[in-house]
Amino acid sequence: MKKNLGILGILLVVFVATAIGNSNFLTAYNMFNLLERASLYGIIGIGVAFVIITGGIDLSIGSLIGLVATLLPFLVLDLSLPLAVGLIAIFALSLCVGLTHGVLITRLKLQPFVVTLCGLMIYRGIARWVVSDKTMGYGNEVFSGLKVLVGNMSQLPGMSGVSWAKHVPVAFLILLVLGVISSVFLNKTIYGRYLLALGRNEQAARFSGINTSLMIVLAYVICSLISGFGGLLFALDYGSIQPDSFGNFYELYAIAAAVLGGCSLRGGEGSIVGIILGAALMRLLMNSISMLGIDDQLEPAVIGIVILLGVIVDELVKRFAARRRAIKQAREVGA
Amino acid sequence: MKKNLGILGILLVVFVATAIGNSNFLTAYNMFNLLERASLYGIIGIGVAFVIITGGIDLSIGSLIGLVATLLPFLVLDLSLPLAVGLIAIFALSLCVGLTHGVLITRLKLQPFVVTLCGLMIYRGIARWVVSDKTMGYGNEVFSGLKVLVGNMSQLPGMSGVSWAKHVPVAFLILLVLGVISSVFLNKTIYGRYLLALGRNEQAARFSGINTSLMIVLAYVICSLISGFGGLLFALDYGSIQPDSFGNFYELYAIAAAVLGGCSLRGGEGSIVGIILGAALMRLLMNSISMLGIDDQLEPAVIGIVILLGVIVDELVKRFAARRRAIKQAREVGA
Amino acid sequence: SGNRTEESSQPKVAYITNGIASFWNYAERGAKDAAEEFDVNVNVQMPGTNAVEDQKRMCQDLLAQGIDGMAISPVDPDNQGDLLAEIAQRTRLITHDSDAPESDRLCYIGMNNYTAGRMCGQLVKEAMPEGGSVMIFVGRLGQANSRLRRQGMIDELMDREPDENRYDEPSAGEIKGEKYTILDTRTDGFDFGKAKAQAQDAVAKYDDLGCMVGLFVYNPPFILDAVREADKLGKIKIVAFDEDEKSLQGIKDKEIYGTVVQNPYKYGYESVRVLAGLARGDNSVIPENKILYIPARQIRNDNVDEFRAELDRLSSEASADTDNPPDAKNDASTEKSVTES
Amino acid sequence: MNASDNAPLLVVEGVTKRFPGVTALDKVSLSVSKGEVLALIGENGAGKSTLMKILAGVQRPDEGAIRVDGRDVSLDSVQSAQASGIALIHQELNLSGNLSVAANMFLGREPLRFGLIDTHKIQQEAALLLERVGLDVSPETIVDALSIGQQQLVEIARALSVDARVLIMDEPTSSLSQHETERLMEVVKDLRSRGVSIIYISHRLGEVKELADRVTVFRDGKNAGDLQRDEINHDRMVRLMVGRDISQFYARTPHQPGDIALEVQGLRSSSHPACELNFRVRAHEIVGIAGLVGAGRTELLEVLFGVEEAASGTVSIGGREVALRSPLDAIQAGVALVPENRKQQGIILEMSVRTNIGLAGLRQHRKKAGFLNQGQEARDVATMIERLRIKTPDEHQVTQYLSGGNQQKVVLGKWLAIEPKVLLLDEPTRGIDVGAKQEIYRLMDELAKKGVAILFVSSEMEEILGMSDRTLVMHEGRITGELLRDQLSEEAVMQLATGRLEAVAS
Ligand SMILES: Nc1ncnc2c1ncn2[C@@H]1O[C@H](COP(=O)(O)OP(=O)(O)OP(=O)(O)O)[C@@H](O)[C@H]1O
Ligand SMILES: Nc1ncnc2c1ncn2[C@@H]1O[C@H](COP(=O)(O)OP(=O)(O)OP(=O)(O)O)[C@@H](O)[C@H]1O
Ligand SMILES: [Mg+2]
Ligand SMILES: [Mg+2]
Repeated sequence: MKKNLGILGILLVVFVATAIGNSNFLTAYNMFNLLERASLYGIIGIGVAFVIITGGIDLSIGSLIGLVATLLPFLVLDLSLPLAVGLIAIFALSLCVGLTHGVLITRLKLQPFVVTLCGLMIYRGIARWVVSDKTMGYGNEVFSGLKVLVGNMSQLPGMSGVSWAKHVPVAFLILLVLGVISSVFLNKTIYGRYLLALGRNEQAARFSGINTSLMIVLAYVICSLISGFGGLLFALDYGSIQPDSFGNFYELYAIAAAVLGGCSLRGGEGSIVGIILGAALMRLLMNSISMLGIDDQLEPAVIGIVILLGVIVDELVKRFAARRRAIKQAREVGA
Repeated sequence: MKKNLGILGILLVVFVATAIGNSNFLTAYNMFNLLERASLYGIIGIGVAFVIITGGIDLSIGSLIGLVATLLPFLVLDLSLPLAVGLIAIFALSLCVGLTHGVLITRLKLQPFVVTLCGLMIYRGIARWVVSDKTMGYGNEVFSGLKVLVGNMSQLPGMSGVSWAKHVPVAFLILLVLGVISSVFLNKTIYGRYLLALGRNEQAARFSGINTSLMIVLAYVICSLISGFGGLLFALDYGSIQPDSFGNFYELYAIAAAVLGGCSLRGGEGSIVGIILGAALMRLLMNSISMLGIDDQLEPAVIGIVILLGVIVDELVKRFAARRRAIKQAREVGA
Repeated sequence: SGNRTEESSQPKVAYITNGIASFWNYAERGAKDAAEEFDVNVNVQMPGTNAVEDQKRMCQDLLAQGIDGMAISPVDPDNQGDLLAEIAQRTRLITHDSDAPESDRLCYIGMNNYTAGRMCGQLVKEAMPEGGSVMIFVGRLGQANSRLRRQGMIDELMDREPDENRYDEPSAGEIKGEKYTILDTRTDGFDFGKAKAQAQDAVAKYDDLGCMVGLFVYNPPFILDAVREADKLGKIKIVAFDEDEKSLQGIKDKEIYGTVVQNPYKYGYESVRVLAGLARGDNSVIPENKILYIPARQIRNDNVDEFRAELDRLSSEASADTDNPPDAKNDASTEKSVTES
Repeated sequence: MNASDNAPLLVVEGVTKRFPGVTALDKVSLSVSKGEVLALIGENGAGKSTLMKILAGVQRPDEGAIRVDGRDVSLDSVQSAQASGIALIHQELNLSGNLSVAANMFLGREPLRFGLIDTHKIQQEAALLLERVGLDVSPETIVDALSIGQQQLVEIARALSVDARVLIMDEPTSSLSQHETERLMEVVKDLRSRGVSIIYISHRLGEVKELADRVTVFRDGKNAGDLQRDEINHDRMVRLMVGRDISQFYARTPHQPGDIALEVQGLRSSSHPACELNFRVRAHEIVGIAGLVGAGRTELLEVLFGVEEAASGTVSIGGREVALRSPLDAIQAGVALVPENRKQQGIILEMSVRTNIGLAGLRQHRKKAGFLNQGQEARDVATMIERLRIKTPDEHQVTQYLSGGNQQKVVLGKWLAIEPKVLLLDEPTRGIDVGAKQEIYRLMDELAKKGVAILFVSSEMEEILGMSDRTLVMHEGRITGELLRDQLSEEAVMQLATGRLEAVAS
């Protein structure tokens, strides 16, 4: 909790500064857009958190998103399969991807960085090859039902009359539900405890009777499934998929959100709230850069600097707290 | 050495297969090109190896390459500074970048992945911002002297008469020199020994009186300097720089080459020969894909699969060797 | 730019490209010149690799700030309907460079990439009248403009009827026509190293390669380098696209047969001029057929000097920041519609 | 006072060191003269290692003075400590597993030739030192391939290669058996005779008695008293350390062996595939396994716990043959292992006492859909903290900050919470102070009484003699003999352990 205060602080500062700098920032329209983007990125951030908690990493998320987003219209429009079959196929694919990662990492003891780096290349290649680099679209009628997922909440059954529903993206609801489930899973179930334990010390966890291989595979499967689902949402939202670039770098955004939110890449640590805040901060920054008329080209630099500042402040706060604790105690002892 | 046999094997197989598949593969022209590319990527692979050996990682290489390549023409052409000043500036910049990474990682105990991920964003943003996304070129006269670095060896002083010199890129010579120096540094000097030691067990190295922080900083500085130099070579070779994309993903190529060549991302292991072979294999693969007329779109997938196979074979060979050793030993004991 | 005291009354317009390229730097200059001339504030934004996403975000953020008009080159007009509708609903929308006729855009400025592709095909035919084999190099096929460009060229070489919806998949292998054969299409994803390698590999691979076509601005220089290094100048014909300085020099030196140039400066200039007019309630800036045609041109050895002079004039004027805008309006022919043989 | 003609070489005065949450050292003092062996003893967490780390320049004191040769020195780096002639063998192993034995021994002090490392010289000198400590491996061996005990010998050899005036040994024998320990005693005495001062830390009071010229005792980070050579005896040391007498050290009550709990038949491990192991352990029985370093004892326990797969053979628990492919299989069959390498395999250092103790029981107590049973966990943990007398501020304390003995109790607590039928203990009292040792022995006894079959590996002869109902002795992977209680003697164990005598008994 305390860890998240720092990033919450930065978030608020940027928020207020932007609101002061541009009165249009707080319009319902802008807030809706911001919430939508933060939610989409928050979702994949939660996915990668499961893997990061085990001390692993998943660099293939962006490519998997690209593959899933490319395949669905390919299956449904080009191959004329029913939508349901298409959806089942992409989730099955995501599951297999996670399973493969997990098995390679646990059985063959390959390094997660290497396995998922290869995944990054392989899934991108497959996506491009299957449709010959052709742009895929979600404009077709078939997908209109799914589009509710990236619309506003008033389109949900029974919500049409609710006044605020129009201003809240469905993706935000999805994020909340996913966040709560993940939080409960991590903190209230034995599996979450197992993940946290093995993330710290896999050997000790194995010696305590935890099937660490199975748990690690599970983490990769969860990550890939959430990424696949995230890919679907992104695709529905943007509508147009370029197989060679859709999702590029998303893994870095997801990992950055998780790190900003307090996950340690050494494993064993992670807060879902933090990740959501991390994702929100990054999207807010991009929005603020637009709103405040900062040079577009500087955008990556600004984001990089804020993340860096975030982790530096985090580290300094931790040290300061430790020192204060020591001094306080010294005084108590002395007294 | 044994470790490199596997990748050498794959390299030879691909080489022979391509030579059989297309008779033009072995032309002097194609061999020259291949050697040139393998050399350039080999150079940045060696750079990142220093960092990987310490158990760290550098994700900012590609962006640093982009920044360096963008800045040199900017300084020399747009700001009309002398070439020497421009060169000093970009090397000073590379040095500062490495220093900053190293200091953040050792003093503030930030994670290398995070620091250099931020670097990836920041340097890219700066490169784009400084020249407002304008394409930069190396066509100007000023750079013609430097172009010798990416030409063939007959352009070197005293080499104009040598018959083979025309067919060997200067970059290959640079790679060899750098490779030999790095190999000696790593295996024969105390600093190399220190890097290997701390890569596996930093505390042990520290307790042995090694200034591990200094050594880690040194590794990042070496990596950034070599990357900056590599950036210069790439820029001279390609002649045209797009600040927003030049060097994108090069860090992944470099890391992949290092991993293929037997570096462990857990630190403490690395072979310069292996890295050079790794870089060569990747470039060879790309060339083979072109030469054999394999679908362009499949290229990333092919590379990903080969790297994955490489590490899997490596792992299996290691296990097999261990088992054989055990059996052999058992027989000796039993006898 | 702009007068500070008028800031509040000065219309704000936006100019969105479909990527980052030197091509668009010319357009940006045109947009800024027009902004000065017509006293509007223009915000030029270029999306990065994830162009569809970036376009959506940039447009939404601009809309949130409240603008008086937007010119966009949609990456994928067929599938960006929602975004275009959102823009049209909140401000004045025009398209440039790449049209979206199905949308509620008020006007399209530019030409058709498919047509430009066919013009490029004509150059190939001229360069290699007896026929032969052709390799195509392009950054990405994912975006509409490059796909159309390539298709137009292929259709021209195959002597097919115009059909913008045709797509010859690059993985389908060679495309054989009566005289011309398309051997392969190679993409590089904007990785210059790969672009160069692709060109070199093609030169190495085929003994009888007739012509190499580079469809993105940076491709022809790499092709030229590769052909030169292999000592095959003249043996392998080169046809370019866009106006990279090295390409133009190559045309002058007769190493490159020719290039097709669009007029990005005018895309920018005209877009802002039209948006400025619209923002002030002047609807006469929009031609009847809602298409402001800016033709592409073929540049060969005979007119390359003239064209370079024109470019030089543009850049020197831009850097000298004179009050005289380049002679932009003369070439913008509003009377013709876009049908080209 | 004994007349010591030597002025103290090293003097520590009023040193204080605070960590977040603990004051590890509170104005402690100590001195050692040239050619003197000073033994430093104290309970776990008394601050011994902390002071030694300060002397080695690894940590900095908050207050106090350190004098060498009467001059104040500031030991703010390992180099400055080395310059003052101080060398430390750390309590925990500090080797780079990827490097060779020789490379590790000379790490940071490599001799150079033409600016490059003189590998030849390093190998030669390393070989000599290895022989001196009695480690029979090539200097080129990669350290990862050595067992813990062998690695400890490498550490000792390394310290000998430093030309130190003050050599600090922080529990050098914790993983060594009698044989290697005796060898080390000789080395220490030899050093002393050459005028090297030695600070020797150990929980094995027998060694202290044999070696020490003087004993300094710490308790709770403070000086608790000194003993001169002639005052040194077991009871006095214990009294100073724990502040009370500990009588009846080995709490052993005779047990009536019950049914066969563990039966091993034709078992071959993968690293000693030539040796077949056969033995059984009954309920209520405590069986000790003795042997030299590297005899394969740890490996045997790991096979029994499913960490390593057996090459062949069968294991039966409670009469049922079980396939042990993972620790989970073993746990479900009722086997628990307290591993030798506590920090890597026993506990998760960064997690709380509660999480650690609860970890093994989570599965058993889980609620529907895998939800944690936090109430049960809390009860188990509270019980264990009380029953094992774990010294911790509360259950949320991070285990990293507990003393070694208390960490060991946490590992024990984790297993007691799930009530195993067969308890495997690998060096259960490694690095543990006398008080805690006694409690662990009491616990073993209590468990045996309740019917648990206990198989424990120990390198400490007294422990084997004191605790086991029956002893198996291993040598180079095979069981060379079985000694019943009445056959048990130091002599007999040593003979079997060094392979001098292959027992005829089956
Ligand atoms: N880095 C640290 N951070 C916090 N507390 C520490 C740290 N190092 C040691 N301590 C605490 O300081 C106290 C003294 O520890 P120290 O390791 O010196 O004990 P010791 O006498 O060597 O015990 P043992 O016999 O178990 O080795 C303990 O309470 C320990 O938990
Ligand atoms: N990872 C390993 N690789 C190769 N050999 C090993 C490895 N671990 C242990 N050994 C060898 O196996 C043998 C048995 O080691 P084990 O740790 O079981 O012995 P031990 O009797 O418990 O001794 P110790 O008290 O030193 O732990 C030793 O000779 C050791 O060298
Ligand atoms: Mg200690
Ligand atoms: Mg052992």
